[in-house]
Amino acid sequence: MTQLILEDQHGETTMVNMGPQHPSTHGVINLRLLLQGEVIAKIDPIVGFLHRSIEKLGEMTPYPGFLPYTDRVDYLSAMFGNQVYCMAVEELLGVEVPRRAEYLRVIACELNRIISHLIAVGTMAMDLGAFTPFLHAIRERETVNDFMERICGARINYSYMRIGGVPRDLEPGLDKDILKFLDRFEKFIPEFNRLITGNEIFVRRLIDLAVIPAADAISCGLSGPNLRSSGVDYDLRRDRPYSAYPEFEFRVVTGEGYRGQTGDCYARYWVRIDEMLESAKIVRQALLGLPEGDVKAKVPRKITPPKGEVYSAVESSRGEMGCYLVSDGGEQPLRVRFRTGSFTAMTVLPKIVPGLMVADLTAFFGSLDVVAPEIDR
Amino acid sequence: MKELFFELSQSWQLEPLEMTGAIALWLVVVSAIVLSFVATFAGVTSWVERRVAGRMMSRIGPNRVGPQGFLQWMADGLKCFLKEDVIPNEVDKPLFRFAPYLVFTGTFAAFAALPFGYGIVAADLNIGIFYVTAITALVVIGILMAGWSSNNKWSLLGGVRSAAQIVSYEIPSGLAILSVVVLAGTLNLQAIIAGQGGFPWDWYIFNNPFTLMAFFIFFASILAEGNRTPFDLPEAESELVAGYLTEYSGMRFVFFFFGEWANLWVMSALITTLFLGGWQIPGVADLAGVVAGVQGAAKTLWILLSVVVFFAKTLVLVFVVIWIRWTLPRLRVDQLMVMCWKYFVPFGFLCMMGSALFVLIAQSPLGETVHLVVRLALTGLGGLVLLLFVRRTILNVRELQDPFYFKVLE
Amino acid sequence: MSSTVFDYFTNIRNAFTSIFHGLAVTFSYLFRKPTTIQYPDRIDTPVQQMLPPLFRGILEVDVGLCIGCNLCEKTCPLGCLRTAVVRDPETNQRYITRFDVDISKCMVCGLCSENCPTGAVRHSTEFEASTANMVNLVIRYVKPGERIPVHKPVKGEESPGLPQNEPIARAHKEWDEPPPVDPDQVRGRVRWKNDGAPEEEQSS
Amino acid sequence: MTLLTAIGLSDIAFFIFALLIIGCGAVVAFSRNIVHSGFALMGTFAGVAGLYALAFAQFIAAVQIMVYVGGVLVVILFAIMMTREIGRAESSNPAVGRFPAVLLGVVIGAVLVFIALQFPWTINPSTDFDPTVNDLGDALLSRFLIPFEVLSLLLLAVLVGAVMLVKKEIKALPPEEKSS
Repeated sequence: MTQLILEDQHGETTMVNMGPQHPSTHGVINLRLLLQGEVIAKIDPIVGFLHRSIEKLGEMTPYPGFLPYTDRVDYLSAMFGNQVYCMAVEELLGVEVPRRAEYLRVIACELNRIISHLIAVGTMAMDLGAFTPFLHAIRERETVNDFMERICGARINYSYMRIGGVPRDLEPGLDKDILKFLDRFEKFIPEFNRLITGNEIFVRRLIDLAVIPAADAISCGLSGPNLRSSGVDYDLRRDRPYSAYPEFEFRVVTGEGYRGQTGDCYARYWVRIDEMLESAKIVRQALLGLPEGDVKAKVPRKITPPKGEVYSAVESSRGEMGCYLVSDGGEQPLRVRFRTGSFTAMTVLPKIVPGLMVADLTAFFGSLDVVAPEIDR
Repeated sequence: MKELFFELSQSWQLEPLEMTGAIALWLVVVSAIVLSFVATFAGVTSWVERRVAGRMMSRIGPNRVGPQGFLQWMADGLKCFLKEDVIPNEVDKPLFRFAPYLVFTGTFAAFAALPFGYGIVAADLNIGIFYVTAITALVVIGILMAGWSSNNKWSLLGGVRSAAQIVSYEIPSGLAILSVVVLAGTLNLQAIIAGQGGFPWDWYIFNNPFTLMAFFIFFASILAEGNRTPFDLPEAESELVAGYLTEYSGMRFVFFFFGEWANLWVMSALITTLFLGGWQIPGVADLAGVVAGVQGAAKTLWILLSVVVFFAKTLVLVFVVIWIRWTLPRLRVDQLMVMCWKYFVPFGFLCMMGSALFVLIAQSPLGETVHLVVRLALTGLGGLVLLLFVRRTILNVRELQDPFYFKVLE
Repeated sequence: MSSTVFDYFTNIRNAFTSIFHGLAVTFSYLFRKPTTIQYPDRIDTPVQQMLPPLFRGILEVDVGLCIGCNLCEKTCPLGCLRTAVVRDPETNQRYITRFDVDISKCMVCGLCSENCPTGAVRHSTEFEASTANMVNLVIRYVKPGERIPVHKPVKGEESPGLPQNEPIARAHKEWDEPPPVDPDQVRGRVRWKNDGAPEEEQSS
Repeated sequence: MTLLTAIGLSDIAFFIFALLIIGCGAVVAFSRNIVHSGFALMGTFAGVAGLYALAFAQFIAAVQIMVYVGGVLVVILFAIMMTREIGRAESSNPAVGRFPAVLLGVVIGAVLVFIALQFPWTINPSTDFDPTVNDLGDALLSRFLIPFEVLSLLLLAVLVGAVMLVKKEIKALPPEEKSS
């Protein structure tokens, strides 16, 4: 980002490349570290190894055809990419999405949030050397993936939403299965906590580590769980309501220094654990209060929105995911731009990391829950 | 065994030169026996570890090669032996080549003094336990050598971490050993076992509160010395890629892993010997007397029984070590040192002093009864914890409404 | 000072209790059924049949239902479908002369199958398509030289094509019998123009 | 145990160990690579331990391995590896010069030969194989108690000093590098 070559001024430091192939960089990121012993004196995150020019592709693809690409922005929470893009186009077109479709979107999104956070907490445990919690999380995730498969036909790259709603209704009987899973899931989290969250070694590794003060978090543009764990009570679902979220009751989880301080790695971890339970609550409310009606608004086959620009944002599992869309009245957007939480999370690294140890860096990096493709897009 | 050999050789009436040859041959044979045992154990344990880990993670583990995947370790070993031995260009070649053997030697040499049963030991050294702790120091040098010679920064970090860790943790483990040695009054491993009894309250772990403490200290420190989780920082895969193992492949990698799994046996056998009564058969107060009293097949049977008891205890401990590995996260380097110097070392001293105190108490007139009460109480405490544990386990299964499933093999 | 001494012993207690709980959790998993599905050979029913009907697998085309509208080709963001229709000038009957699906490009988004008016293009539950040669991933539903008359749906009658919500049988496994390999095609990517398909009246 | 001494096996072992000591010592002295020298030191220490074992001083042999190989050598290697110019390890062990080396060698050799000739060598037929641990323990805690305790105090001082040194180094982290 800043300077690519770290200077070894005193001959006391070692330059180490962490990545692009490293087990705990969660994808293809290169972190150049300047080490003094095991203490990091300087960090230089180098991104761009996973650039797939999705934004450029958007300018070359018709509006409906770009939808599958939005899955790939953040492959762990593809639903939010879908949603933010659909919301942007719908706003351009001025289409009203049916209420049932909004509910279905919320259900899918919140299930996706559970999936994504399960991976986040699991990989974080794995970064700290505990392998089993990861697979326990994966086990629950597979169950949710099965539901996703039944909702939209795919397990990872959902391509579920369409401009104007969702393509199809819930399969009969699926809502009961999901409710049954939620009952189990709410018991699984305490077990998971007993296994890893409450583990003294785990707690000691994380508390008071890499504290991001609220001011820093805001100035670095952090969003989502990373921001909330610093004590900033900000959630797009509540503060900039979209979709059907105003109709549900849920708590915005903020880091409160349950152990250690607000804004440390443990707070970030804990916010995710709590948010999963909140998501489960939302899914439950949505399933029980599912309104009747259409699932897709009438949209012309050939979508040519009027000239204009629009920015839509959703609360993705990695923070605010925004989509900025400029239309010139043609079949293809003039400009597509995604704002993602992982990219801004990377900016906090040079500020916080110097002074930490290598082992802390993996924990900190895990707690930021960065997904490499989302950084580069 | 050795006595048997000398009796035999004397009955053959060999010439001095032939005798030298015979002794050399004997050494080779013993080494071969121990080596084949170590190799088999390391292999089978690698399979067991993967199966156990699999079940703990709600998956199955290797089950395709041979019956239940039992031959997986052979397949893996064969694969590694047939693989190209990659030596990167810029490594320090002589050291890089030599390091795995050093690590393996360090662990393997420890087997010379380890007991396997009553009278079954390759070399019954009178400084047994001290020899074992000393000879495993070679492992440090090997790891340091591997870390340095790999010419890789991650490897070097791993090697340095490992050296610092092993050297530090030798102190608490030594103190914990001393608290047992104070009770036993000997360094000889067979004699330490002979000082215990068959039942749990006769074991040194429940001998007094201090040895109970020493047991935990010893367990943790020996895990740290063997680089097992939660102390596996030298090869922490999420931080240091693979630590000092990063550049190794093929046969040399296998040697490191041989060492690691052999070390698993060494640590379990040591704990069994020092704290869990070794080969003492419950209900047999004086095994030495019993064995001396019988002849022929009965003698062999008794010795075999002691071997079975020893193996059972050791294998349970091996399971525990594996189980801990797949449960706990890893400590950080500074926490590791804090744990050693601020927790283990002071408590280790306390254990040593306390044990010495208890020896004095037990010698006093009323001491015998007090000691018995303490032993029984501690054993009861251990049993209680075990019961609580079983209850917690059952509750864990019930809470998620998973059906109980007792099939071991899948 | 007293608090630090208190902390010191609290740490020890916490360590013991949390490790106890952690060990209990992992131990309890020894008495639960593993969730592994031993794909592909040690399962009772093939995975293809366990998948939900909505599953988006490899594209399957029932050329008999195709009305030659070319919508699928237009909606596909990647251009992995290629169709060609010729019109017989005498009988005015339109024929499908080409319907190729390039599985290697497809990202199974489901846009084509959704837009297909008759359900001729749909997703099967088939997903095993690994092959040694990328050429094999081009599935040709109309053999070169073959001409299939387009489907003419009767007004008011429900299309016999399968709607999305019903289970579909396994797709044609064309890749089991690889087409004769053209040495020119093996090296690089599949070239659409050189594969011998008739190029007259290409309707795209 | 009589067998071991009666037959030449211990002689063979002695020569093996002696060769190990001398060979490794030569590597320590002549190697151009200081890390190689450090690791070769291990062979020397191990060989000495072997000689102790041959002399039936098992405890001392084990102590030799534990303290020198497991402790001192590790510290030496640490010191070597933390040296600044260690990047050029191939030529990191420069000789001071031929002449001083020869001079020093001759002087030390002369002294050693002189001592060897002067010392009244006797062969002790120590066929009995008493454990040395008890005697050592008794001696350390009775006759040599004061030197023993003084030594331990010294070691404690060394320990504290080392901790202080390390502490200083961490504080010396250059502040301009801490702030990115």
